Amino acid sequence: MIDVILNTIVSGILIGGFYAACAIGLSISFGMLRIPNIAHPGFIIAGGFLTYYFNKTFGLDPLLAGLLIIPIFFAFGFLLYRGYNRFFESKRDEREGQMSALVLFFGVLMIIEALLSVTFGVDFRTVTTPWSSIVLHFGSVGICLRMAVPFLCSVLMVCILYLYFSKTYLGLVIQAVAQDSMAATLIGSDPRFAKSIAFGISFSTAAYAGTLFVCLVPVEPSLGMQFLGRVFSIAILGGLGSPLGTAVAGLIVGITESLTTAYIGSSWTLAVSFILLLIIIAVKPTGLFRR
Amino acid sequence: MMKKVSFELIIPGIIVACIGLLIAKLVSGIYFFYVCYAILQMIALAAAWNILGGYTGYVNFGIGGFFAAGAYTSIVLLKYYEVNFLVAILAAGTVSGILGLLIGYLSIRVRGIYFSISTIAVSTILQMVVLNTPFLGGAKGFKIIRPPAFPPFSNYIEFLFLLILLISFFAVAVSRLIEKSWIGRSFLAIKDSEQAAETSGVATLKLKILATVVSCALMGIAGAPYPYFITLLEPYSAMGLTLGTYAFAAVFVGGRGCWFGPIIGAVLLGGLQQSVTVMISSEWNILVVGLVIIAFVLLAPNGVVGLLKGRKKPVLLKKKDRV
Amino acid sequence: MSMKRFGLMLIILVVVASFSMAGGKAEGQEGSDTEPIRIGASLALTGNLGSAGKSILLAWQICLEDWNAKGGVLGRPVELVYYDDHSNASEVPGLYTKLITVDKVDFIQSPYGTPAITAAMPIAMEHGMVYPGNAALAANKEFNYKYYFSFWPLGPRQVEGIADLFFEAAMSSGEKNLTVAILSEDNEYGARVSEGALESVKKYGLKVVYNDRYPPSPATVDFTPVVRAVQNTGADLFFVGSFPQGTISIIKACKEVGYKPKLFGGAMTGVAYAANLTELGPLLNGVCACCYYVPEPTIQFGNVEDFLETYQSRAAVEGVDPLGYYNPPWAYSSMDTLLKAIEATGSLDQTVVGDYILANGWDSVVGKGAWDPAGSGEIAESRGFLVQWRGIESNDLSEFMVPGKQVIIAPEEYQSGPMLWPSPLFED
Amino acid sequence: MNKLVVNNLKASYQSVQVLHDVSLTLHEGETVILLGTNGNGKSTVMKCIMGMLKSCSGEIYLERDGQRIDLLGKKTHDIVNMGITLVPEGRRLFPYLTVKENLVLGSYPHHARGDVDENLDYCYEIFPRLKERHRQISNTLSGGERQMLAIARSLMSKPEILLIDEASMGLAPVIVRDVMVQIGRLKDQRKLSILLTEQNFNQAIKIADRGYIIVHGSISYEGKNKDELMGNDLVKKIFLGIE
Repeated sequence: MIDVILNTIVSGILIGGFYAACAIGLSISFGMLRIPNIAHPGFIIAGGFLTYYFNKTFGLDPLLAGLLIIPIFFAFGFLLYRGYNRFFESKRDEREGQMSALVLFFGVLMIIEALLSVTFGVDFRTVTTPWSSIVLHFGSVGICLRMAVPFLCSVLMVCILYLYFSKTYLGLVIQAVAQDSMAATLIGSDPRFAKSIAFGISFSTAAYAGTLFVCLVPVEPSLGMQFLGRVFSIAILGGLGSPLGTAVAGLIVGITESLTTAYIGSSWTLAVSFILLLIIIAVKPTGLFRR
Repeated sequence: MMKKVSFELIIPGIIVACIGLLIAKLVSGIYFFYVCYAILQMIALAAAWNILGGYTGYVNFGIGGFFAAGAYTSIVLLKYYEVNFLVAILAAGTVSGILGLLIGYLSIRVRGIYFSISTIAVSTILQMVVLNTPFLGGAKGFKIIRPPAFPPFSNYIEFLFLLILLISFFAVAVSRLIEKSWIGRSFLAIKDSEQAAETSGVATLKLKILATVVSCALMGIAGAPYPYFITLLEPYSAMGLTLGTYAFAAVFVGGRGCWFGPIIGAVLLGGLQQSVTVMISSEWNILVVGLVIIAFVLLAPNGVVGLLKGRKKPVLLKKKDRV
Repeated sequence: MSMKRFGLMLIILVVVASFSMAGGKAEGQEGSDTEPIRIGASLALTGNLGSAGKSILLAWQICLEDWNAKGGVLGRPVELVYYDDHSNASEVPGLYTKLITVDKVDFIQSPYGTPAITAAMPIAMEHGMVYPGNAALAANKEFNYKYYFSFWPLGPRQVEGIADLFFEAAMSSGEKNLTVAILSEDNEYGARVSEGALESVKKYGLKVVYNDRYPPSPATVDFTPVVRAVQNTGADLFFVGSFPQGTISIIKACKEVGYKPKLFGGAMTGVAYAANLTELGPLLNGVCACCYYVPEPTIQFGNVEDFLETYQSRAAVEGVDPLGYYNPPWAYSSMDTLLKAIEATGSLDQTVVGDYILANGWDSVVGKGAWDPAGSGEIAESRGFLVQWRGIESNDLSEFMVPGKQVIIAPEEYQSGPMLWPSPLFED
Repeated sequence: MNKLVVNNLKASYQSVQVLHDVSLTLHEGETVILLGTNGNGKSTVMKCIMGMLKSCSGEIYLERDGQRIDLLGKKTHDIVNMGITLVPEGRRLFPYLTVKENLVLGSYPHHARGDVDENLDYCYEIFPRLKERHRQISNTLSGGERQMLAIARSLMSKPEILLIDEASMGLAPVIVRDVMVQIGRLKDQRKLSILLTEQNFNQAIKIADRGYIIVHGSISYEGKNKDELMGNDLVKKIFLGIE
């Protein structure tokens, strides 16, 4: 009995880490930059497909391939923010702009889906590695590397981001810009540059989350649209803009879902993250960890 | 007020119904009615969305949920209890309105993206409830056989067309009524600054809840004839994000906070979607719709209405920089 | 500013112009002797069903090319008019109305999947069109349309019948007091499969110890908790009704948690797609699932091998499923049977052609047969069989193109080898 | 001899002209006060110097070793990198960062990064309260502490010219005195040139070398030294309430 609970919780933790990796980029772009990038899940899927491509064509290990595509996504995010700022953000009132931006990124999400289906076809794609079927046993708890490796990568990602945002000049500046853009110019920083970097980072996390995604389960181009709600609710649960908060929120959702599957019935799992979200909103609207 | 309602709703309503009947008599191609149905449904949803989102600034993302709530209510009543269609429509509106009340109370606590995601949450939980309730068809859904056409219609779709025409007219008329009354002005105040509105005596809470209830009820009403249009009502296609997001995008393409914006937007976007689907039979059609949406958002910040008015975009300083 | 407004007006103009073009396109073509015969359909080319939709499209195209190479039907070339319905059933009624009333196609083919096929059914009925179906579950149940012909190998009992195969195989082991776990995806397919399984289980007097559904992808990413819950019940037979993504993930999860039921599988779809087979590779060893074609010697359906050869050479180029074991032969047969009926009757009249197909049954690359006499529009006898994978050594596609590795264990008439009991799961 | 010169500065918000004609000079090592009551354009002058307001015209330049460097049209962060910093009205701290993080961010300009630790020590020395609270989130500080932090943060960038906008606003009189004393000390210890806008004449005059009075967007009086300022009729009328 206790074995089942333990194993269930461990599975929840492992998948929760992956959820965090998916949501963390959104937490940065929406929480820090106030850009409601609903195309984020689309970029995750794109990252997954690129990883798949590198893996299939050059036989690269997916985790390595994921590292290779990060610069591509970073540059893309960097430039995309420049364009967004130039043609959109600087021309709108902040709140009005955010509403239109939702529609703008909805358009972007559609374009991603179309381009992915044109380039890669609409089949389910996944990457299998020599390590993905290995299972380690710790007493009665079995941990499969297919789940554990993405979890570790996510943890690493969260740690790196946490250190980056609290220990480096540019990371602090990004936080500063998020909190008071005008004051940030007065310390000699260029908010536009800082935001471009942050958006690039957000995209890089999307890319790597995609890599982890394609290692975990098969993906197809229209998955982005369907994954949207959960990613957003985790980002909000964690308190937008806080890497550690997002990680904890991901774990909470993962564990709760896992326990629901085991003890209530798997047909209700989809509702878990949303019910948690509604509870949190009723109790503490700013999420769990907003300082 | 009563007089105003009769002038704005009933008389034009009768006129619209007559025009609808006339069209049904004159136009012979059935395809026309299918396209019109899809576009009119989008108009109804967009107008309904506009009441909350356009006037008060609360973005409801769960359109699909409220729409499907209406559709399910109507099909359950029609199939199991064999009620009158009008009763089914009213019941659909009531059920979605009650759900709207729930969302309305949510809006007391949160706004912005928090509110938007909560609406997705409510809509997803609804989907889960439907999936887990055999009475509501569960995952299998309802298969529906359309009743035979009855005079004066030569085809059942003509009847559905007239129905959705009246529904969309009703949705637009209600939003116009609200816009032109003191309620509309209070909504604008809420949109601009909720605190300021509150302090200057606007009962923001009641009004917000009113807006949410009306908006959601109209979405439910728009969903009522849908089961007969689609003939298979199942939770995944009825409650998906796509339907709602198009309606939402239509408001932005047309112009927010203005009663005829959603009409223009839905006709443009719905028409584009329909025509692109039949003109480009490949993945590229999604690409085209995506690009057009982006083009509109970038080039026409206030929608087509903004362009037509040719008004200069007001120069708004960011709040922090206001002196 | 003025440039922008100009640009926008231009876009609006293009959009409006495109409406009128869409309405006016391809009108007024009445059949003369050299005009092509036009077959219309909408298909899921994008969205979550895109994979199946695209392989069906290719099969149809091959069929039309074959006919046109032979000089066409009734001496006229055949042409396909198709639209993409984005895997969204609500677009289907409009598209079929357009195909029939505006494009004035001579015949129609159904879209892919139950929701879409059901959505177009009233339109087909209204216009009295012959309506060959491509992969729907009991789509005709409420409608009882005379000219609906389902080209799908499952027969009158539909997916519910797969459970019979599975439990029959389990019973043939001779072992008593077996316990059963049923897990299915939370969609129409899953619901039907689990209903069928419950019926079957009752019939054979087995005991159900677990019965649940899981939300479809991508809602469920990790299947280990649910598989562990099943494992915890210690069920001997694990019957699964899943869609492709679930199939892959459940098999992997079983291997990971070390759950080895005596028989595992059943109605897992997606095991006919090359991408999934190569993904799973040796993990498939010992798994049992319902298939409609495998290269075993006991399978002697029409000239399906010839078709698959053509299909496989084309699929590689077009980027669709390179194996074609699942939909394509049936999609080809659906089109082929329709065209044969036109040719045989020499008529473009729906009732004439429909009655002919009804009377003469189906006859094409997947062999021949009759229709369910009860009028469900399904084929008279199920053509599904249960396959047990064994001896798969690598993730290479060639593993699945040779006999002996996908052994048919039920029903008896197709059996190509003895069932291994208990199933040697995941053994290389 | 280095100096900051503002000449014939005009500025407007949308269509409302706020500054009509402002000229002032800040020499090296001086503390100059810009006096004026609310709404006369003091903050606008500061914003123009820092390049935060696009719609201004006239001349703003820095004279350094005889070379003239135009500031007008430059971006704010470039101006900060030249060694000019502003302590903005309302402090504008980063509310969810700690005191230390706020300070460290002050040294973001490249020329200041090498001396972070040294500067940090200096700030803690002159504002010991900040050292006590260096791990605290800055929006939990009291008003006086926030003002100290704001000043300290701008010192972290090793500025040559320090602009302080409304240092005394919203502070209790005792604390205003403390803050002014600290500003006075800064000038001596760090050889700063300081331009200070103030409404509180009594406190500001203690540390000022000379000053300007701004009324309705133009300079209406220039006092060459403390005494001139003290004795001026306008000052008496506006700030001391003596008719």
